[in-house]
Formats: sequence, C-alpha cells, structure tokens
Amino acid sequence: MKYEITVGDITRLVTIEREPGNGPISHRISWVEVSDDGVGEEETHLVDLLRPSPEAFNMLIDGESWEAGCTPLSDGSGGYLVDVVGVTMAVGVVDPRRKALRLGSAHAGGLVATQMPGRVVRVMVAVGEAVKKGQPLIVVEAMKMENELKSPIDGTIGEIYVASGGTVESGAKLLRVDA
Amino acid sequence: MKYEITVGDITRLVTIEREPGNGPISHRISWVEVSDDGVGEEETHLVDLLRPSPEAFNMLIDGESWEAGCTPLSDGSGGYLVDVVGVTMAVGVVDPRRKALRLGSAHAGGLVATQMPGRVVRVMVAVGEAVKKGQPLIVVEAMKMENELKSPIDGTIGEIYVASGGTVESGAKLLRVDA
Amino acid sequence: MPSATTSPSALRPILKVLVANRGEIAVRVVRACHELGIPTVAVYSEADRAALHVRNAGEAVCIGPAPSSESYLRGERIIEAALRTGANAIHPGYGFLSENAAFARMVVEAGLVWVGPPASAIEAMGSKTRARQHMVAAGVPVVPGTTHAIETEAEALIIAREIGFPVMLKAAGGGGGKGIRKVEHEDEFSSAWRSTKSEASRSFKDDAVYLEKFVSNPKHIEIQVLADQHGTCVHLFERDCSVQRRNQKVVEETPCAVLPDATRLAMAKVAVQAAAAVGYVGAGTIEFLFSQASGEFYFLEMNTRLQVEHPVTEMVTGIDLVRAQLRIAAGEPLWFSQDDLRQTGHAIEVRIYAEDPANNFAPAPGRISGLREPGGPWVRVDSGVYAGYEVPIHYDPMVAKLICWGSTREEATTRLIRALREYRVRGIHTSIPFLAAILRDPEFQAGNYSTGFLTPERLHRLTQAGENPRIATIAAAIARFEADTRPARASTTASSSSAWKLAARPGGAR
Amino acid sequence: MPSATTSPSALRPILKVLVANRGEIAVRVVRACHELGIPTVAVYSEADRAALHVRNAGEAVCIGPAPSSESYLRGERIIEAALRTGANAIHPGYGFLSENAAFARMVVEAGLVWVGPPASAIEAMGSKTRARQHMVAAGVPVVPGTTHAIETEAEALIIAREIGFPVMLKAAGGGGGKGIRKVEHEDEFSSAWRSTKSEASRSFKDDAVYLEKFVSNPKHIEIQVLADQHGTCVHLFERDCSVQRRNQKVVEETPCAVLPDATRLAMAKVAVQAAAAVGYVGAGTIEFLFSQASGEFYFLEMNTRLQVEHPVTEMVTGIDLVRAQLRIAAGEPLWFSQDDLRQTGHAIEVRIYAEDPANNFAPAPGRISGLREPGGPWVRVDSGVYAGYEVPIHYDPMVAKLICWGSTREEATTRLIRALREYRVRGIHTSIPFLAAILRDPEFQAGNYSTGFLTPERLHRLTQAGENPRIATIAAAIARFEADTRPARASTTASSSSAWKLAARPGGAR
Repeated sequence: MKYEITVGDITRLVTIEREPGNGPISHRISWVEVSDDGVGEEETHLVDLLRPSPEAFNMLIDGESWEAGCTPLSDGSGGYLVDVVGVTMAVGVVDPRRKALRLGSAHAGGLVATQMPGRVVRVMVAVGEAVKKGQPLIVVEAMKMENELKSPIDGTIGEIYVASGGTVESGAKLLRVDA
Repeated sequence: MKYEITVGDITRLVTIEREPGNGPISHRISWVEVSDDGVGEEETHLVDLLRPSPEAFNMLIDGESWEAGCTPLSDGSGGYLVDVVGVTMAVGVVDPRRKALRLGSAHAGGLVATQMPGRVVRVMVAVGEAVKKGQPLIVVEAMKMENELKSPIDGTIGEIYVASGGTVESGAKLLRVDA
Repeated sequence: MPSATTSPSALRPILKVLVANRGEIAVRVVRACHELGIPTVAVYSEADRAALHVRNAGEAVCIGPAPSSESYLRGERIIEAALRTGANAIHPGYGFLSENAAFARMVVEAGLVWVGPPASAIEAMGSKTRARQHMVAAGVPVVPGTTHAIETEAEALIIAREIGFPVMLKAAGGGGGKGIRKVEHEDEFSSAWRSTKSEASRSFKDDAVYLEKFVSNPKHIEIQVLADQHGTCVHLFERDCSVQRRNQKVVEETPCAVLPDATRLAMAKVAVQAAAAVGYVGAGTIEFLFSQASGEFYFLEMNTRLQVEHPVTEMVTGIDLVRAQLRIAAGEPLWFSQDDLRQTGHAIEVRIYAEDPANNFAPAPGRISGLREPGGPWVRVDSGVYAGYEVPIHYDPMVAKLICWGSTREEATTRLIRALREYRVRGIHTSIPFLAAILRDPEFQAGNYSTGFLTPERLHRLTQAGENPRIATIAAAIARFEADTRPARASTTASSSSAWKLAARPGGAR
Repeated sequence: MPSATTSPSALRPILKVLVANRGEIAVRVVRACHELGIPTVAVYSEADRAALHVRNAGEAVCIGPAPSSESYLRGERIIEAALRTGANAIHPGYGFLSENAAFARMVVEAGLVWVGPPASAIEAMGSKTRARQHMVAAGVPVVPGTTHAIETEAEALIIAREIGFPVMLKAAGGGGGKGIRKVEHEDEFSSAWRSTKSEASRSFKDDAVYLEKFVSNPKHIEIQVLADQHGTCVHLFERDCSVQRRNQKVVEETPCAVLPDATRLAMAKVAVQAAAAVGYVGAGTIEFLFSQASGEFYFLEMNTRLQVEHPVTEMVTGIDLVRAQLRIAAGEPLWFSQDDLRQTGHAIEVRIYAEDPANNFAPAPGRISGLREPGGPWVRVDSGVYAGYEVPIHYDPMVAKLICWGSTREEATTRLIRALREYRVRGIHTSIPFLAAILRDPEFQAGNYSTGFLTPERLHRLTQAGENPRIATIAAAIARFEADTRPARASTTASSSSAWKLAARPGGAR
C-alpha cells in the first residue's frame, strides 16, 4: 500500500508491506520525503510489531524499541493522533487514490470548524452578513477557556450550523463563509 | 431474565431486568437463595451501571459505589471470573433453560481436566490401564510448579487427549477414566 | 454566630467524610480517609458519573447538572447529601467552595465538621486588602502599596507616582492569578485602571482595586503551615512555585534551590505569625514574593485551604497533610513539634493538563484512548483519570499531578524526566512534552529562575520541542495499513507479530 | 584469571546497559539506567516479546526459546547480544545468572562491566558450607552445626545427636528455600537424610549436605550492605522477612518492629565484617536468624545480588540501590558515609503473585483483562505487567511488588491495606486478598511474628477471607444479562447507564 503521510511540515510518500515468512519482522516500510525542492533519498525500516492494546503500537524498529499510540482523528480524514514519548502529534494519512477523488468534490468556501469539543458561547454574526478576514465570528468555550474563531476569508456568512448554548464535538463545522 | 448463580457454596435464583425510564437506575435485580433447607427471603437491589471498560462493572448499588471485574470463564460455561476489592471468585451462571438441555447430554465418566494452562510433563498411565481413585495419572507444570492430577474414580483409562511435552490451555481435558 | 471551632478541647470523631470536590483532589482525600478507616461519600455532577472519584469512594450522590454553578458550587445540596448519607464531616479540597466562608459557616451550623479553617480566618484572608491590613498589624512585611481599596483613578495615579512605576493593580477579591495587571508607564495607567476594575467586577462581583509596587523578577515562595485547634502552629518549610504561565503554577518544588537558610527561617517565622494573627486552624499556605536581588521578601496572600502543590511538602517532610487535616478537624492536638520536622531530599511536582502546548495551550478535552502511568521508586501519581475516561469540557483541564522525590535536586529532576518519558496519555493532547522540556532547560536546572522564567521566547522554544516525525510516520503507516487490510476486531490479548501472521493464514489462528 | 575489579581505582563509564533479566526487576533496572541517562538493551525469550521490560527498554534482542535454560540462562548469547548492541555493562537482576560466578567471569573476560560482586565473592558465598567456613574465620556467629559437607549418614547422625534434635539438613549448594529439611526426631533422620541428598543432587547437581541446629521460632532478619571498589563498605540497616510460606518471603518490612537497637547495630557490624571477609563489591545481603527468646542471632547465608525486597530499604534510607550498583560498577567511590544513613519512617512490601490463595496457591497464569494500579502518596508499584498482558506459564508467578511507606509502622500498614483495596488485577487470580488478610492479622500488626507465623491454621483462615458473594452475584448477573441481550460491540468510551438506555432505544445512539 502507498500513503502520503504528513507530520508538521514534513510530507512523505510511504510504501508499506506485510513481511512474508515466519521471522519476527512483520512490516517493511520505506519512504521518500517530498518538498518543493523535489524528492529526497529513500529510506527503509523493518518493524516487529506488537499491539499490547488496540491503540498501542509497540515496534522494534531495526532493533530499537519504540512505542506509539494511534487514535483515529475525529475529523474522519483517515489520519491519527499519534503520541511518541509523550509528544502528541496530528499525523495526516492520505491514500493517494482517495485524495484524487476528494479533490474533485471539495468545497471551496471558508468553512469554520472547532478543533476541540465545547459549548458555543456566542454567535456574533447572522446568515447573509458581510464579514472581513480575521473578524471574530463565534466563541466556543471548553474547560473554562473561551476561544474566539475568526473568519478565514473576506465574504458573506453562507450558513450557521450551530446555535448559542449548544455543545459541539471536536472537528464539528460551525459556519460557512462564502467568498 | 432468570439465572442460577453460584458463588462458593451459595446458589441464588436471580431475576434481572433493565429498568425503564430516564433515571440513573439501569438494572433491577432480585433473588432468593436456594439450599437443601429450601428457599430464603427475596431481596432486591437497584443498580446504576457504568462500564469504564469492557471488563469493568462500576455499580452504584442502592447508593454504594462498588466495582467488579467480570472476565468470562475459559471453560465456556457462561460463568465469570469476578473480582471484588481484590478477591477473585469463579462465579457460575446458568440459564435454567439451557441447564435442562445440558443435563440430558452430560457425560458420566471421570474426566480429568487442568485448572491452569501449562505443559504436560509426564503421562503416567496408558489407555486400557486399570486405575484406583486417587492414583496419580498425569503431571502438568506451570510457573516452575509441578501439579499431579489424580484419578477421581476407580476405573480404566478410556482415552488420553494430550501427550507428554505438549502445552494445554486452562480447562483442557487431559484424559478420561471410565468406571 | 458559632465559631468553626465550637469546642476546641473536645475530640469529635469523624465517622464518615463527604468530599465536596472532583478530580484528583477528591481521589486524594478519599485515599486519606480510607487509610484512616473512615468511609467516604463522593458527590458528582451529571457530567461526572464516570469520574474516578465516584469509582473510588464508598458511596456517591449526584448533586446536579454539569455546570459547577448548578452542582459543585451548590452548598445546600452538598450539606443535604452529607446529612442524608450520615457523613458527619465535609472536606472541600481546593477550588469550588473551599475558600467560601459562608459555606464553611453553613457546614458548622448544620452540625457537621468542617475540614478547614474557621470561617472568620477565611474571611480575614479572603479580601486581599483586608489581608494586607491584618498582616501589617501583625508585623508581616507586605509589598509596598495601599492596604485599602482606592476610590478614584486620580487618587490611584497619585499613589502610583509616589511608589514609582512599574506598579501592579490588583482586585481585592481576586485570586488564582486573575484580576492582576502590571502597569509599566504612566500613560498606560488609565486604561489598566478601567480594565482591572471591570474584570474585578465581572469575575469577583467586587470592583475594589488596590495598588502594589511591582517587584521585578521575584521568586514565588510559599510556606506551608499546620495549626491545630489548641493553639499550636508549625510550618513545613517552603515551596518554590516560580515557574508560572499566565500567573498559573506549572512546576513546584521544595526546597527552593537558592533560598538562603536565614531567609527560609525568617519567612517561616513570619508565616506562623500570619496564621496566628487570624486564628488559623488546619493546613494553609502563606505566599511570598522573594527578591533575589535584594534578599527581601513580602507577603502576597494566604490560601486558606489545601494547595494543589501540597505533595512536594509531603514528600520531603513525611507528613501526610490530608491525614493531618482530618486529625486536626477531629480535635486532635498536633502529634509532632516544629523540632521534629526536617526537609529530607528534594521533591518536584508537575501539573499535567489536557491541553495542546504546541497550539497555544488550547484546551484538549476528549476520550483518553489509552493510559500508562509511570511507576517505580519515588514516583507518585495523583491522577483523576483512567483509560477510557472522557475528559469533560466543563471543568479545569488538569488531569493528574506527577511528583518525584530524589535524595538531591538533580536526582529528583532526572527521575521526573524519566517518569514523564514513561507516561502515556493517549487520544488527547497533554502538557507532558512541555513539562519535560522545562525540566531539561539549563536555567531551570540552575534553580535561580524567577516568575519571569517563561518568557515568550522560552515558551515558544519549550513548546515546539521533542517531536519524532520518523517514528510517528512509521506508527501512522502501520495503523492505517492494518485498519485498511484487516477485518475489524477487538484485541483480545497482546498480539505479537507472529500471532498476526498466523492469523493472516487460512486456519492459522491458534 | 582477571578479577572482576581489574582496575579498582579507574573510573569506567557505563555507556549502555544490557539487562539480563525479565519481569519487574528488568523494568526496575531499565528505570534506574534511564534516570542516569544510560541507554538500555533488553533481552527476551520468544515467549516474552510482549513483556513490559521489552516495551520499556531502548533496544531489545531475542535470545532464544521460552524455557529459561534456552534463553535467560544462556550466558554466551547474552554476552553476544551486549557486544552486538554496543552495551558495555551487564546488570543481572536477581535469579537467573545473577549468582553464577562463571557467568560473572565470562562477562569480565569479554571486556564488559559486571554490575555485581567479583566472581570470587560469589563463589565464596555460593556454597553454604564454604560460606560458613569463611564466616567462622571472620568471627561471624553461625548456627551451631558443621561447616563441611558430611560424608555418611552414620557420621551425620552422630553429629545430630551431639547438637541435639531438632536439626536442619541443608544442601550445601541450595538456595531460595529449596534443599532444606527439618528433622524433629532421630527416627525420621534416615529418610530425611536420603531425600535431602537426592533433592540436592537433582536440584543443584551437588549432593553435598550439611547439618545445623534448628533455631525455634526465629525471625528472619537480613542486613543490606553496599561496598565500593575502594574498600568502603556501609550497611543500610535491616529487613524483617519473617512472613514466609514454604521458605519463600511473602511480606517484608523495615525497620523490624521488635529488634533491640543494640542487636541491630551488632548485626549490622557483623554484616559489614562478613562482606569485607569475601572482598565484596556492590549491593549484597547478609541473612540472619534472630531468636527473640535468647536475643542471639546467627549468620544464615549471603545473597550476592540485589534482593526482591530491596525497595523497603530504599524507602526508609532514601538511597536508590540500583543507581548505587551502577555507580559502584563504574568505579565511583561511595558518595555518603555510614553516618549519613538514617532509617526514616517505616516501609512494607508485599509480593503479588498470579496464584489462587483459596485453591492451595495454584499458579494462575493467563490474560490480565483489566488492570488498575494504586497511586497517591507513598505508594510504590514495581510491576512487570500491564492491562492485556498474558502472564506466561514459563516463569516465576510474581507479577508485581507493592511497597508503601509511612511515618509510622501503623501508617505504612493502613496505607498498604488501602493500596491493596485499590489494586485491580482482572482475569486471573492473585495473592492480593491473602496479602490484605496478613496485614489485618493482629499478630502481624503486633510485629513480633516469627518465621512460623503462617501456621496451617492461619494460612487456612487468611486464604478464605474477604469474599463478597452478594456483589459478585450482582456483577455476574449484569455481565451475563448484558452479554445475552446486547449486540456484541467494543466499548468506545466509559458508557454510563443513560447512554446504555439511549442505545437501547431505536435510533437513540448519540
């Protein structure tokens, strides 16, 4: 299988296969890094995988013992929230075939979504209202902290999906700004 | 639903129902204790159940907070290995309808089974050999301890299901003594 | 008006304790009670049925909907729950109603034991201006400034000029790092005055504001005290809580690495004086600002309750502060003297929050998909969560505290770094990598850091550290690949790769 | 023949440690290394890919099939793994190869650092008769009896008569409670002689047997020592390990509740003498029998390695014994003196086994379906397992150790009872209820128990305690009912009853 995997600003084109035979190695993984400067050197790793629990990936990678937790991202993108030695990272995983499919039907407007579950404290705009890029639109509260979400573009409020006082899950769409 | 539940030498005929309505109570459980002396008084408990994980049962029972772990017994009998405040007990659970079914087909011979997984160290008898009740038949080792299993009855070895050196799971039949 | 210590000399056995709190501190109090053989009652909001304190307590009573204002802050419901379950004492933990004098009074009037100081002591220390007046009267050094609320902006500006800029504007009713504003120059004064007033009015329902000299680059040092109902008060040395972000403590340690012995003793003496001045009973903390430059220290405020960071004091003194609170509340005289107390070794605490340090510390509630807490020697975990727990959106984002002791500060630090490396909280972001980066910082390790330690530059550096994209790439690739090519199934055992392979072959599953 | 301490004065930095063990002790050693910033290599058998020490170490090497004789006891494979991974030191833990002089020698000859005493010291103490000879020469009191193996039964009987019955027959090469037989009367002597001989020959490949006077109702007291490569040796006080079943320790504590101070000091002095007599280096333990009746004590044997029960000593002295072993092995001189050491407070350890106390302690390997370890103040868990782990059938059934410290013995005891109450090991039987029952036993709480504490009667009583059939009935009924009436599904979050109810309604799942 091939995947495009993104951690921070690094994107890699990854090939992963199950290792045949009876030895301890379970997976063979190789990748090239892709950037604006082109494509980097290929590197390959042999992994002996153990899953002590569904979310835990204990890997002997070329003899080194590493452990990572992988929890599917709540946005349904196929990526994972991955933790390695305490550091948690959102890792994007895209199947290149599906990516091509998705791009064709992607919505061009300015969707505003919440990165955390919480309660909608205030909706400061109405449908049809003209807004500027950076203008505060909506306030979501979680754990006693208020977070103001701003318009990503100049435009008009196309739709509002939530109401003041409602609770929202992580990744939920809040409103749409049309250009 | 009705179940016959046995803990140690106590057997209870239990009726359990899901509690209707939107309140915190999830289950209503009542039972009578049955013994050779007859049937005891009925008692009833209201439970607010939370399952923090599949094997953990956190119960507010009449306002008291109790927690028990329930792991299905490996013998497939429908019972559970239940732990309460550190004490682990094998709890027999029988659906009275199934029990009637089972009794009809039960085998009358002297089956010898192991209560723990381990390795068969020695088989000391052969098929057809006459044995006395209490005679050592087979030795199973687990965790550096050897455990000798003895014949439950006077009889003849009917069948041997395992071989010396083999590993066995908990509850596995080892051999059968025919009366 | 009955005092919280109606009959100071009589023993009043505690038969059952209701813990009026949630999270790790409720779990902490339940543990102390169980060690004393005292049964416990937890209270919980509708959002907290699954909380750890409900699982650990002996009984549990639901006291209302999710918002604290409808549950954990409802004193009358809590007292009703105590009376109904036969609890004869209430432990408030920290936060919520712990420093609410009216609640303390209600508890006592209901005939229950209040595990805390008398309402009068809470009141004396509850207003910052009143506390300053008490302290000045008791001969305790306070930061130069006013001891009364200032009426007008014009008056305030005159005083500010006298003291000299920069100055601090503070809400008299404030606390927890809120309602505080630093004013660098005279031309910022007017807008700072107005915003402090309005925040004070909004947050504390009291717009009284007073003024203090700004002490530059101080350390935040506090002294733990314990006082019984019989007039004995001891101190349990200091805690250095100078690592702060937005006036919130992040790392706490004891002893302070750079406090001269003479200053420690002077500070401790003043703290005992301060407690005595308000008739204090129970566990309390006197906070000071300590100027490394001048060697002087000033009273800041008193916390009339248990502190979040109490464990580090426990680790170096061997005194169980919650057990002590309960015994004191039952009327026992202190069973040790000041001379019996020693600081042995070094202890450091870090607060683990459900937040994303790399994303401006955004709150990160959600389900903890996996959890492995560190263990081994001198590692203490005071946790309020478990694997499978959903961290709710309604409350403080602290999920656990991690405390390590070492025979030296260096040993405690390296042990804490090791324990953080072992700590796995999966499915949500936490402050763990940020905390590990602080502990590795050379200036932290030198020990002479001030409250200005977390500069924007350092904050940026420490929140971006430690990613391992290579391992994350491998793990995510395997996770995706396995999900895409395997039939979904619940894991039933730790499955090794060879078991995986067997499972992949027809009929090969063992 | 090179000595294990070839250049005692030169520092020899430890760059990477291979841990030649498994289970909790391998985890313990890995933790100590990581705190010192030293990378680690785990070794594992084919049955141990999923073991916790493999998860926690930095690297891991498979060294053979499940049976110890083909993996953990294969010295040459372990040394090969160290050389291959660049580890320059080997820590043996306890058990397996830890007291194997030939292995210690092989390690040193391979140019690696052996984290343990010189092979010569292991040999001197490895044979019980040779150890007795060394001790008699060093002026250490030994139990009256022979210091050499006895040739014939007739000769043995003559000596037994001289000493007076009851006597103990002991295999010279024995250890771990094996190869020991008490002979009450002369008429049992012949059969006991023959069975001890044959067990010695079978278990230790050495049929040498010697004879000791039976000390009635003694306490088992041991002294921890630490010696560096520069001739300094200190003791770290005693441990009382008298709670034993089948000569295996079950509960260990320090200080001993009834040891007179003078005896403690005399014992400690003798222990340091004993260690010096064999040129000891590193952490070691001298075991004594202490007769409460006579006040006398006798050398029993020396364990030339870390002990299972080392944590209680760590808790009261503040000395990290594994860290000390590593620093001593690197050539550092001891960084504290005898006068710096104090016993502060009290510590108790219990050993948690996968066994069924109510069923004659039958081993209980299997999958741990759920695990919650206790936490909070002064609770230490040294565990080798995790939730989902399958306890293998091949090795020792100890899954974890639980250690609690308290400022008094009573505080440590009540804390340990609380921690055991919190401890949840699900899916297998464990010794937890038995251990809690011991701690609640009045004779244990009195502290003057002897090695005869666990009489058959008490054992029966303590293994049948604590069942709660009512709660077990309710839980099993709900579990069966839910399984019979719900579609099977993996739990995705802590599901409260109201969520269950919603799920039960058509389209009601949120």
